[in-house]
Amino acid sequence: MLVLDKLTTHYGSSQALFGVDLRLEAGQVATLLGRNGMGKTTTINSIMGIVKPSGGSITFDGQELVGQASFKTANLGLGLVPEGRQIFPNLTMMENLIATASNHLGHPDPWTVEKVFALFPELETRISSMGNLLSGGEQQMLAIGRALMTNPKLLILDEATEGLAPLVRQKIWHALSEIAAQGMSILVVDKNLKDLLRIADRHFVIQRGRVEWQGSSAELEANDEVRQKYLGF
Amino acid sequence: MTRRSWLTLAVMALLAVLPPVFYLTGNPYYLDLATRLAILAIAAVSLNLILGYGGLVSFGHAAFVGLGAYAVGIPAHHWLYGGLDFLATTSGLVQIPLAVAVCALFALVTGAICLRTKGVYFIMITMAFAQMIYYLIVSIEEYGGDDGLVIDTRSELPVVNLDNPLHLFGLSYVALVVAMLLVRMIVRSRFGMVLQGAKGNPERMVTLGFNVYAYRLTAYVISGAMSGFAGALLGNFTTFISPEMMDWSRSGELMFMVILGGAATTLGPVLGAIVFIVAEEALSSFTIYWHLPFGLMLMAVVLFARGGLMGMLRGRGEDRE
Amino acid sequence: MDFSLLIIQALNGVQLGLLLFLVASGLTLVFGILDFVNLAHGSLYMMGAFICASLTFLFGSFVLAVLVALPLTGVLGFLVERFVARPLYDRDHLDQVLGTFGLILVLDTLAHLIWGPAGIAVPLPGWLQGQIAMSETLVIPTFRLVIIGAGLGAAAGLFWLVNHTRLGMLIRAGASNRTMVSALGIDIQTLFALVFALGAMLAGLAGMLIAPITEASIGMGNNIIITAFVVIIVGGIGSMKGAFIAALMIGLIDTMGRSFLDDLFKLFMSSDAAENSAPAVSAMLIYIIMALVLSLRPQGLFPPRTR
Amino acid sequence: MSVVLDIAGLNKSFGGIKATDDLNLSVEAGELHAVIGPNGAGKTTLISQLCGTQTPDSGRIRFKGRDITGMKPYARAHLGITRSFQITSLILEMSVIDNIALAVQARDGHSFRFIRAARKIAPLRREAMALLQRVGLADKAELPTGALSHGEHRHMEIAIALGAQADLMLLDEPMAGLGIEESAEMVTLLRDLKGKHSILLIEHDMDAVFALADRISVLVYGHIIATGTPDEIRSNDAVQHAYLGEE
Amino acid sequence: ETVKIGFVTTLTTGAAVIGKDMQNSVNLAVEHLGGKAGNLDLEVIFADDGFAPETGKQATDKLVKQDNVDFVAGYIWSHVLLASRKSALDAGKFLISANAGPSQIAGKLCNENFFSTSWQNDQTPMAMGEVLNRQGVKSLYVMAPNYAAGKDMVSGVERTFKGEIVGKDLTKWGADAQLDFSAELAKAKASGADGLFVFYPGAAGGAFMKQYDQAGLKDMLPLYSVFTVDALSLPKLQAANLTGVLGSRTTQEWDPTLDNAANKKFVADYKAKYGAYPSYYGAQSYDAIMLIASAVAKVGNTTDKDALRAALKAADFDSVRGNFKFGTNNFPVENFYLREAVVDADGVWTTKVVETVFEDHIDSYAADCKM
Ligand SMILES: Nc1ncnc2c1ncn2[C@@H]1O[C@H](COP(=O)(O)OP(=O)(O)OP(=O)(O)O)[C@@H](O)[C@H]1O
Ligand SMILES: Nc1ncnc2c1ncn2[C@@H]1O[C@H](COP(=O)(O)OP(=O)(O)OP(=O)(O)O)[C@@H](O)[C@H]1O
Ligand SMILES: [Mg+2]
Ligand SMILES: [Mg+2]
Repeated sequence: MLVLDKLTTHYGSSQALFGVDLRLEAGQVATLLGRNGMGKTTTINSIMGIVKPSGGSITFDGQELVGQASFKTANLGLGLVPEGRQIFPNLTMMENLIATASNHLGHPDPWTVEKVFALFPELETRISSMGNLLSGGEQQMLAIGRALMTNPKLLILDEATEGLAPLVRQKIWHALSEIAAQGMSILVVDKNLKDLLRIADRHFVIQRGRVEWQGSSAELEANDEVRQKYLGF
Repeated sequence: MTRRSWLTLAVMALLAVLPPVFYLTGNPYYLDLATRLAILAIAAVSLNLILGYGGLVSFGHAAFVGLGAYAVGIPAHHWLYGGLDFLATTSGLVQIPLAVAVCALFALVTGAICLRTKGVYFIMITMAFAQMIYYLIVSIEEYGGDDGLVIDTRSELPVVNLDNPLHLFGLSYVALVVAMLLVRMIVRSRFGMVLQGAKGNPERMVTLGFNVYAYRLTAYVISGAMSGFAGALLGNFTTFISPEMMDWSRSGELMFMVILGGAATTLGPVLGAIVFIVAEEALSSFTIYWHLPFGLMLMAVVLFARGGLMGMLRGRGEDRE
Repeated sequence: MDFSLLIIQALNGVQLGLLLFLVASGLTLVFGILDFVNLAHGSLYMMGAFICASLTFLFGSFVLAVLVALPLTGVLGFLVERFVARPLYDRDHLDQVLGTFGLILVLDTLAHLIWGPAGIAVPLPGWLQGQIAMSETLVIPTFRLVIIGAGLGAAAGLFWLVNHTRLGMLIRAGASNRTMVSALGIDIQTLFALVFALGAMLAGLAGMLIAPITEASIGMGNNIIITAFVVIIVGGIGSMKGAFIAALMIGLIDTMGRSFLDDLFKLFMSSDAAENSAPAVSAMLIYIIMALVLSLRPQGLFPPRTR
Repeated sequence: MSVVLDIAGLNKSFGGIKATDDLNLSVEAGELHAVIGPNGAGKTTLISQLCGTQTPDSGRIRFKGRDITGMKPYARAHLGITRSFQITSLILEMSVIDNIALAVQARDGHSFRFIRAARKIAPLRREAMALLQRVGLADKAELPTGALSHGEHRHMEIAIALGAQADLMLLDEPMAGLGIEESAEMVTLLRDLKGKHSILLIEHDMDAVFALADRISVLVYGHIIATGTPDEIRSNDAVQHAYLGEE
Repeated sequence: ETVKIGFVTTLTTGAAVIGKDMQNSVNLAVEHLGGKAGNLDLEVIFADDGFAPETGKQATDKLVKQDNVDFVAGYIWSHVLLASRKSALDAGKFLISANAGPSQIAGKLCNENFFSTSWQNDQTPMAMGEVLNRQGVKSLYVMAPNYAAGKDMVSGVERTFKGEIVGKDLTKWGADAQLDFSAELAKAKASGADGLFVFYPGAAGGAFMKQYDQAGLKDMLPLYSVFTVDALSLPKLQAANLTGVLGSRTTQEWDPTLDNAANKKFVADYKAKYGAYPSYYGAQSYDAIMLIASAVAKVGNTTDKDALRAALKAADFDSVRGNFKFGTNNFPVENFYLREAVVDADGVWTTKVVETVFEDHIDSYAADCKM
């Protein structure tokens, strides 16, 4: 479904990605793992067209994404929960949800505000709060809801549960598994490896702008060396 | 030394040598041009302290220049026409400190109010105060209203004779160099670091324990006083002082010099002043429609040269100052 | 003080206020919402006036001219967005100020080259030319009422657009975080271009409406742009409601100041002193208001709920 | 042990929302006191009131015996209170080391010093560099802060908090955004600090909280429902229900 | 050898209409002279003051120091002239104002090398005050921009007008000048005055006239203006068919209908060449060139300053005003006429002389001039 081939990206004159290769099948839940500053966010932003790759290719359902305007990429069915939440501060919580909502691909059972509230009841009482006044955790929930409202085929979450209380975290993992079960693919960055091992099918470990290792949860659990070397425990 | 320091030295050396050479070879007009340029560059350098390094975009800086000029003009006016004997003098040793003091005071009072606001609100409130001063002076008939003040006499100073164009240029040039060094010293000092930090993230600076407001106000007063000094020179240069000197479009021009040359750099404002004035002079002698190419030039610089001319000239790997 | 004069002056103030609103609303859209400082907004106002003036003579009808000139100024706004504004969205305000100042010089000089320095007086059709007598002493030029109507109509439309449509939400969202709006599947570039064109049309409309009263002249935009900035600052940048209320407030205070300040001053100073100081103070009035408002409320009267 | 921070009857509401509701809390000298609670419980709001960027509606805050309730933020910083931000708040245009150096500079009196170049003041630089070394960013010292990744920014936040050498450190989710290894390093670092400084820690990473805290307070809807040792809190039913879930 | 004349006027901004008219007239004068002043070639260098004193002063400096002209002429605006005066006179050049006439230069600051081919600011409104007396106007409403010349105009009319001034508005001027006069016109109407006196030069004049017309005040509040209804505003007003302006009264020292040979030639050739009536700005500029040329022709060179000065003072040239002579302060001693806006035989809107108000009028500051 999503294929990255020798993807390279530069920030000005400094290179951040040195040829990322990655392959994600439909319906899979995959993770990007790696220490701070290794290029996870850069990979994701390159896929979304937020930063412009300097080489390589990205295809989604056979369509080339490199060079594509970011909104066109999104309309092909990619939904993003960005690092740092990026809630629209001057819109109310409700407006944040509906402003960019769409159902381009004609999902038969599209996401609605009600479904999001069922997932995150905490949000419902804050409908008319301005985005920037929400607490950190509330913003994170909203960011996930907002991405779901675009009814994507592939949901990408960067630091999916940063700042969320343990209870909410559990709920999100649960929800993600459920969503995946309904056929949505998911690419997630997070640091709660325990949880990720449980829900993900495939893991990609990024080290200095390259995918150094990939494999299933079972393989990763079994492979102490990789964990030591790239993840640090 | 970096490429940039060499450039600064070269430009300043040219600015010191060329105008007198023009003057002595029978082109006195270009000396005048250079004097005006140096004076405006002082104002631009002082504006750069708060605009470039402090992130405080003052859109009323011409008011300081104008006030400085009136601080020279009003004593001279009374000396010529009588009235207010305690003020009447032609001594530069009174007029120039007066200009600096008046502007510092004006900066202190208006800055105390303006600095409560941020961003574009700050831009506009500084302009509002400048406009108030503008209309105030326009309404004082004693000082010529909008016709302005004609002073037939320049400030009397020891050593230099301002009626001699070479002396006037020399004084302006030296003042410019001093102003540049002063600003450079300030921005590199601990005070300057706080000022620049507050530009990037005032909230963080406050939680670190810096009273951002007080630091900004201090910078604002320093900058205003320096511009007042430039105004005193300008009054002497033109021997004619008009409220038009503090019109908002003049403040705009000072801003443009800073941005054009490159904000938050030592040479930037001077380079901006040079390009601005030389382009104005050169283009306007071709056609009365010179605003068209001039406007296109401004747009081109903005669109294609990030960080102004200094940004364009910045060598690879050389960081900002 | 004469009561009907007071009413006439109030209406004059409202009319000035609404005209200011037309200019300020476009400015606040582009500035408050696209976060782009467009000093050349006033030049679009001027271009609107000149285009409409030329077309009035071409068609022989002011109304027809306005109808054709409106989309033309929209197209002009579109071009300005494409070639000047768009490359500058990511830059800081200062670059935008410098770039659009350059644009002012270009547009003013172009207007000088195309239409000459003289300016054009725009004739009104007979039915707009006259006055309406509301009572014996209350007589108002018809056209001023037309301006009031147009201003109110535009205000209502804008208010609805920005606050009650999804387009409005997107525009506001785009103002705070363009990248994110785009990453969520919205073609923000086209959206911004449309908003910019809308702003240009509003400014152009104001120019068209003022041209029959003053005239189309070079530099007319530079006179109004400062006042329009004062309006949106006093109202709170990006707030349509703020722009509306501040425009009316400034229109009224300015008009009332011009009409009654000298009488007011005569109450407590000599009539000579009053006659001298009243015009000076009334010229300063809008700046005094702005400084006062900002020293009490540093974000204007109606700060947008966040920034 | 002496009480460093003492909060009594603090209230703060936003419109209808009570973000802080009759809150009482004290932090003792050298203690690491963790505050946990669901999202939106009012933890960040509490910190903002402590460092002075928000004013409480009512209540009293004492620091080292002194009432600081109405004091300006910069004055509190001088008394020895520092905070780190939940959403990183750095000076992106400045280099990494300048950011840290400013924190060090803030500590030694006022900065109305115009003559000497700040970058030439060796003690400032040296200390800033040492701090960067401590959080593992020494090799990025001269880069512009904007060019660092999210996690690296979090490290800088900590370095700044350290640089201020405050008596009371208010840390708002310092582990957020850190990688697995980096989180572990942070725990070591904080363990090191505790005892020397009083720390009020807000964190959703329960492994870290339970490993570090001397005492834990649980904040729900602006109100503290329980305070105790880690073990007491872990076994508290109400806390389990409101916050921890089936860990 | 050539005679170099620097001519400073406004060529950009809206006020360039005036500058254009002056430039046209200067070019016509040079053409009429065959490009020669006596044996010497005439060269005119035009410079733009951008409607701003500092720019005007710079332009003057450049003409004097770089182009090394023999005469500096032109100047529409008082403040530009005041700012530039020192630059020209200190360099020993002759300075000839073709329009601006601030009181300082007529009085205390008068100079032997300064000459005016126009008037002192107060004279035209003083003539208007006299007209108002003659027409039996008892109460007057006054409007003018709030700047030095505006105030001069008001005090000028106050000096001679014997009735009562029932209201006065000084409106905002400058970069953001006020052009909408609804409030003031409403007040003027409510004041019940017999007449309305205004001074709105340049673009503001057109704006004012339109609103006066739209407010329907023509019959209620007759208009008496100075420097407002002229050959520059009338064509625009005619294009917009604002008939309210016809019949309004204005005073001036010159009119296209003045009956002398020089004027007939000037007006006819100007109309033929530029397709419109010249304005008094043009007439004064034409005279300025003719004055300079007559002096240079008489002396035969540009180096003998004393001889040139005497020749200038003698003013031996065919002025479009008929007789031309200077007073002690080098301002003209001249007639002032009452003019009315009318439609000419070809249907073009213009002015014609109704009566002579002052004969050989001397301005009130001449006495202050120690020369
Ligand atoms: N805007 C930028 N300009 C220059 N360099 C950048 C920029 N953003 C990131 N980098 C550099 O690129 C590298 C990869 O950054 P990236 O944000 O992709 O890391 P990450 O794996 O997402 O890390 P984290 O877990 O900390 O979020 C880092 O070394 C960072 O310093
Ligand atoms: N300035 C404000 N105006 C209105 N509501 C606010 C404001 N600041 C915070 N709130 C609300 O107050 C509540 C408490 O917010 P706070 O940020 O303190 O939560 P928190 O405990 O830090 O949560 P998290 O763990 O998610 O960061 C939230 O519901 C938030 O929406
Ligand atoms: Mg990242
Ligand atoms: Mg929080």
